[in-house]
Amino acid sequence: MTKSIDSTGRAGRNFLLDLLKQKEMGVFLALVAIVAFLVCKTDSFASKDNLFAVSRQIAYVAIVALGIFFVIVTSGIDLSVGSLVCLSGVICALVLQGGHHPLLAVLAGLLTGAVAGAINGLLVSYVGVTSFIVTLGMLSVAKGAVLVLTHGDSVRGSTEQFSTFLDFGKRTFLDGRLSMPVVVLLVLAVICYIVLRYTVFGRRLFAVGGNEQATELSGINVRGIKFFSFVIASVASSIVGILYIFQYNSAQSSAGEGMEMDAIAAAVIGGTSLLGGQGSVVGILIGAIMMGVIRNGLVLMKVDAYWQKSIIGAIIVLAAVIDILRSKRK
Amino acid sequence: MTKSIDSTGRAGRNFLLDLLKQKEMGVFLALVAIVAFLVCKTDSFASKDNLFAVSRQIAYVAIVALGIFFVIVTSGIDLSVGSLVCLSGVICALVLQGGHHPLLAVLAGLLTGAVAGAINGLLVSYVGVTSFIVTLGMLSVAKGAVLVLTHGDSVRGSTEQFSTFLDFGKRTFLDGRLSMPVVVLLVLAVICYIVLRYTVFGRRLFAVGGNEQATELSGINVRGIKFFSFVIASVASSIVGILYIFQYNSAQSSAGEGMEMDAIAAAVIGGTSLLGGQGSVVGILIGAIMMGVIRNGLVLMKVDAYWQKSIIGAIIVLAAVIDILRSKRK
Amino acid sequence: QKTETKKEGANSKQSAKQEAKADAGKGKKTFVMVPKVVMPYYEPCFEGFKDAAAKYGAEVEYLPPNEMKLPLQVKVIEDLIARKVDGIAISALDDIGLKQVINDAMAAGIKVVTFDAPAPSSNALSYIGTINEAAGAAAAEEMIKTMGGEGELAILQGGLVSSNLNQRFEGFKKTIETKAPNIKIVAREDTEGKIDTTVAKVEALLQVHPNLKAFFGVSATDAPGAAIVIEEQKKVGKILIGGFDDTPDTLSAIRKGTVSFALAQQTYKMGWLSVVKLCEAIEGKTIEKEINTGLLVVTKENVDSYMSEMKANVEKSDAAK
Amino acid sequence: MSMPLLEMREISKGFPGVQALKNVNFSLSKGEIVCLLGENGAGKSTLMKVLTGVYPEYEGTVSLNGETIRFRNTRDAFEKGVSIVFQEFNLCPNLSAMENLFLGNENRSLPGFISYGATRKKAVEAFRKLRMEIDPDALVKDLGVAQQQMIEIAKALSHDTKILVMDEPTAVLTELEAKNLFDLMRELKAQGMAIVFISHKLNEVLAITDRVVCLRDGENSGEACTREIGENDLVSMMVGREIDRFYSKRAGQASSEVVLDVRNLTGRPMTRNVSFKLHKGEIVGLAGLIGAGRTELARLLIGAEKVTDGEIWLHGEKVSITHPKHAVARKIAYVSEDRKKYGLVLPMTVRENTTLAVHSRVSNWAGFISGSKERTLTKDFIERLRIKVPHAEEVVNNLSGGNQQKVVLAKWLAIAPDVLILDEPTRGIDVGAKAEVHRIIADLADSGVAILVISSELPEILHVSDRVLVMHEGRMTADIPRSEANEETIMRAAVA
Ligand SMILES: Nc1ncnc2c1ncn2[C@@H]1O[C@H](COP(=O)(O)OP(=O)(O)OP(=O)(O)O)[C@@H](O)[C@H]1O
Ligand SMILES: Nc1ncnc2c1ncn2[C@@H]1O[C@H](COP(=O)(O)OP(=O)(O)OP(=O)(O)O)[C@@H](O)[C@H]1O
Ligand SMILES: [Mg+2]
Ligand SMILES: [Mg+2]
Repeated sequence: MTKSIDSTGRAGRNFLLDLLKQKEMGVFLALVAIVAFLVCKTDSFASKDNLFAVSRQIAYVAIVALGIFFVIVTSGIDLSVGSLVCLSGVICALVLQGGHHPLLAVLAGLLTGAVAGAINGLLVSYVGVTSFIVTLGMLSVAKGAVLVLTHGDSVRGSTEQFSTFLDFGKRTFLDGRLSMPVVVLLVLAVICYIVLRYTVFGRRLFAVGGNEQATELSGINVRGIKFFSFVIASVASSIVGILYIFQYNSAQSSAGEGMEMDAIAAAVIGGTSLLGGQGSVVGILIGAIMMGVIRNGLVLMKVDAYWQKSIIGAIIVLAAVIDILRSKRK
Repeated sequence: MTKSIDSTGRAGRNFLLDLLKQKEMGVFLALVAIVAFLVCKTDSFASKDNLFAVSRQIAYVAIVALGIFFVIVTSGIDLSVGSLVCLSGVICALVLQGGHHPLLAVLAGLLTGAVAGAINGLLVSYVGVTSFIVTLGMLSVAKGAVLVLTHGDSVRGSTEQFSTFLDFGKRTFLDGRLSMPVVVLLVLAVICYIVLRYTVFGRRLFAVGGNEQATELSGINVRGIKFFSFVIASVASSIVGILYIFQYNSAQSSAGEGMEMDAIAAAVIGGTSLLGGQGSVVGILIGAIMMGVIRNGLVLMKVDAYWQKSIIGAIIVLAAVIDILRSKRK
Repeated sequence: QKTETKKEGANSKQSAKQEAKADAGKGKKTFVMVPKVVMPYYEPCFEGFKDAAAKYGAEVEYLPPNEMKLPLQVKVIEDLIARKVDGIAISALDDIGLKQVINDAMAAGIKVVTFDAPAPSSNALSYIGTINEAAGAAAAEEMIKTMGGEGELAILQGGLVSSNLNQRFEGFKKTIETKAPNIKIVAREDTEGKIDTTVAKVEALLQVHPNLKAFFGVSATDAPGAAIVIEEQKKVGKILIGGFDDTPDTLSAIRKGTVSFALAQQTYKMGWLSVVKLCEAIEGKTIEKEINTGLLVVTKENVDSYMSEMKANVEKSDAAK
Repeated sequence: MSMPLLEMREISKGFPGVQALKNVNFSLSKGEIVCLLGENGAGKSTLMKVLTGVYPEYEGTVSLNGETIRFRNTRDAFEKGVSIVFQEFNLCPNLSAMENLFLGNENRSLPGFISYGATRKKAVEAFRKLRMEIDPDALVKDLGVAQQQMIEIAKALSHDTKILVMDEPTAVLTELEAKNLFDLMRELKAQGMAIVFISHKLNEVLAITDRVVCLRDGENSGEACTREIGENDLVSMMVGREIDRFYSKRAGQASSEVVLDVRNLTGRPMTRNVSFKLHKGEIVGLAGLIGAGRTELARLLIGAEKVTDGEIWLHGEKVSITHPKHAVARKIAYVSEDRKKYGLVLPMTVRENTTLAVHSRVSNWAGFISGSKERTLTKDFIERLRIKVPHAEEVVNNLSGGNQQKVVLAKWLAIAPDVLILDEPTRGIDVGAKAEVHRIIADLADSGVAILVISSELPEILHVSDRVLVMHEGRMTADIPRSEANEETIMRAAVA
């Protein structure tokens, strides 16, 4: 029972206790095992540099996953996040290239996401097209827009707006242990955690996912809720799109490709139900970390590249199985 | 009401009337419009050769979509179909290369699918892992297996088993109007139509998708049904994998890449609900044709490569919107 | 002590490469080749890399990202920095995108050269490989010859977002436009580097352009894809195909005569020279920023001999120094 | 009486947090109708789920015809002639009535193929036996609850059944249909079938059953031959204390102030220009046969369905209500007849469900929910409605049917409504709770709330209402003042 209670993000009195009762505990243990293994087997995994790099890689996926979670919890899906990462980045970079103020560029990037998300939301909740189709369409529209804008090149800039922008983004914290994306992730994670657990909006998201009709009859504007969930998902992608620029010094026209799948996978591994109404921020973070660590680990273990794909797949499933068996035993 | 009645594929008394009342009517009209447009605007669309080529491309996606529908209707998802297309093809080709009898090779190919599907099914219905994770894992495992087997090369064969095999597969029908894949599709479509509408298994698939608990309480072996749905989906992919060899004279290690999305999209465009219990063979065919025609049309219309992606996305959404508006008006 | 831990790691793992390494003595340099992704195309590169390493006594590893995605390649480099290897030869997925991480590697005292695909804006010591723009031009020359300087030409490109493909295309287009005004580029399609898409696009193109004379494939998967359709439609000879890279599929198509020519990049040479230059760099020599390995035109004539020739040449020229 | 057909001994069954059954004994003989009685949450459904293999894990023994058995699942039980009609619906909404009827037990022509001819024929046959009009091809999701209930019963009888368990089958039936069902039960009894009948309607219990077995808090709390006892005995068996089931005549009187004024309201599919008034502090009963359109009328009033014509006036001003949120904002509450589908968010906790419609009240300006406010509010209602739950954090999905109904009530009382529309408010809740609900209704009326009670239980209607409206096929056919309201005046209008 506790499972479902916690995974609907109930505000618990004792946070730590809650955490231990989390549905995601099984995956968490699996993760711990993997990490332990890597720390023993490789001399480099725990190194400062590696952790810095891995954490940054994870941050990108995790942020997108946090955003997409708002859609999934209402039992929708958003396939467009990946290409919106790319498009927002490109727009942002173009504005910088145009020699405008970095803040303006960032705004432009975020706005791109907001608008795209609004279109998704509009078509899903007010016109009533299934989210799968709408966002699949948006995926391909956004990808196309990038091609049209960049002709496949990456958008770099020599303007000094660009460099001030980059300097800001390249800042690190805790003497070079935390990168900007990780810091942003942490901030967003806390915000999401609070919103989902302690605000009316968060509560209603879960309600919509749990029983849409009952929620509507309780006088809640279900359409509005769904609409905003899409906007949030897209804006999260925009944030990642902008963060990518910091790392790559340019907007890549292939950035974020296939990220939607990584994000969804991270969420689901972390105990999110694609049928809606289930899942938690903690779970998503665990899921994202899991995937990042596995990818990193395979390289550190010098696994033959031809084998890596298979092994990743196997481990992901294995983690899920462990989780199940555990919760079954209880 | 009629909408949903038909879209659950219930056996109706008057097939044609049924068809006209289909939920998919809207998409069908959209399709007709597109086709009409292409026939007028291009001199080549309606040409025998083009129809031959397009119909074949559509057949591949449609067959996979038919298979995956068995999973989706039980409210599951199968992301592994694409890479199973590839793996089965490779296995089949390797057996041929080994100089064994074509039939043996085909069996090997189908068996590959069956086994992979069985693993999916086992993990989903008997262990209880969500289908998204299981099949995502299988996707990556199968892709990896192909890499390990082929190192990214394609599997060609000079053995005369290979050529007898190819000769058989390259046969065409109605003096060169129908290709082998299309014929196979038609046969499979009819079978699926019958199975889904008139057999106990078919109806139980819909029941599971409609209300799993109720189905279970009716004493139906829900797990078994889900298990088989996965096997069916994978075997369908194997069939496509084998058909591809006929066309490519070899098993290509990039065959079927991303096909899962096309197949799911085709199904959803055709009115299948990802929440299960809804959808029809007719709808899937319409969906697949829609996508194939659009892709082909863009090239025929000489649309700039940079624009094609955006336009595809836009059209897909548009078709969906038309469908909604239509059914709303009623 | 570093090498010890590495040996331990080696014993714990049982892949062929590791075996090869286990009997490698201490103090050996470790060079790592990082291609864009697992592709047959890179195998000769690594062969050259290995052979040269054997000659110069170094350990080698082959670490492709498991998908053709910049973040993954960046990740691989970051991991190598963490492991403090001695040298890296990378086929850069993107210039600007890899700038940072390559510079980090150099800063960490790791020698980095780029092969096959450059990263000019980084501090990488050298680029060893084809100059894509020039390669495009060379390809155009060959294409003009094959087409007899006239006719309709359709271009296939696997993915529009890869910079070196785009450069090839630019070079190709310029040369055609300047040198062969009678060759008309009637279409350029994105084949996404997938066989299914390639075939579908080719089939469609044949419909819209009834008097199309030739296809040119910018990326490795294009020419063989086109070949499949041309053979099936019995248009071999009527419609010519030229393209980049000597994948087995392309070679067999050349033998059949379906594909008229392919420009083989001197992949073996790239790998070989990478090791040579890395060693020189470690010895403190300065090395030239750009080394054009040039191209080999593979046709029906030399299709079976060109590879051995390529290797021979490389060893010869190396011995000469 | 010879060896009993069924013997359940020392049955215990627990769930995380609750011990639902403690050493319960229950027996059943051929051709007898036994009533399983008990308050909400007493353990009736659980006991029957143990019997029919839904919960294969339990302590104690079940023996059929003297041989000890343990059904692994419902199929198992079904094969052995033990079938159950569950309290909550178990149908596939996307399948037709007949497909649901034979689900898991299909009529095959060729092996593996469904013979729709036979299925349709048998279905019509089965429904006729229940004297129920159901189009075998209609999708279940388009049917009213009563029709769904009948399908479930027909399904339970679709095999040669020796023991039939019916968990509150009459909860969603009108008198008329209930009567039909009882006739059927008598026939079956005559054929030697043993029937377990669960109901909270004591008059039915006395009318139809031979023996009463009573549970209280998961333990046996009495057993008796029906003909030897009366309602009060039943009540004391259940509750263990005398309770006054009929609240004393309410203090307040309906004022003449009109709160809700509905004029020529019309909407799809069947409501036709309905007009009526609700006064401050008035309780109006809305009677009608199943499918009369009462639920639809209610859904029109709260903006859940599209009004095609007519006006709604509230407190003397014309209002447009196009979405439930408008209704809630104007303090119009609607307690739906189908709690699972329209009332509750099952995976959420009692607390979360109770406060679902009053987020504005339990949250601050910034939209943060105050846990303490929520808990006090929930606690308040748990006590006021005597909801039987381990704690406010229990997931409503785990509550007994009756307690779920109370949670829905709590949710709507929380908005402190001016107009309260109750659709089958006491469906499936026990006598004690029912009395409470009636008292609550009365108190609310006294405090000035205008109340519309939709009920298929005439006694209830007559019992609570100051005035009775009757609908027939979407039209308002009568407006009867209390003084003239009685069973047959209402019935006449209902079938008119
Ligand atoms: N699946 C479950 N998980 C946890 N607790 C449960 C579950 N099912 C029932 N319970 C608890 O067991 C007790 C008995 O429930 P049961 O449904 O048998 O009551 P009931 O007699 O049928 O009540 P009602 O008349 O309202 O149907 C209740 O306290 C209920 O909360
Ligand atoms: N969800 C629904 N969809 C379609 N038709 C419905 C639905 N619910 C009820 N109906 C039908 O609409 C008509 C009115 O049903 P409604 O439920 O309003 O009647 P009612 O007087 O409330 O009877 P009940 O006792 O079943 O609630 C009936 O014919 C019923 O079968
Ligand atoms: Mg009960
Ligand atoms: Mg009703």
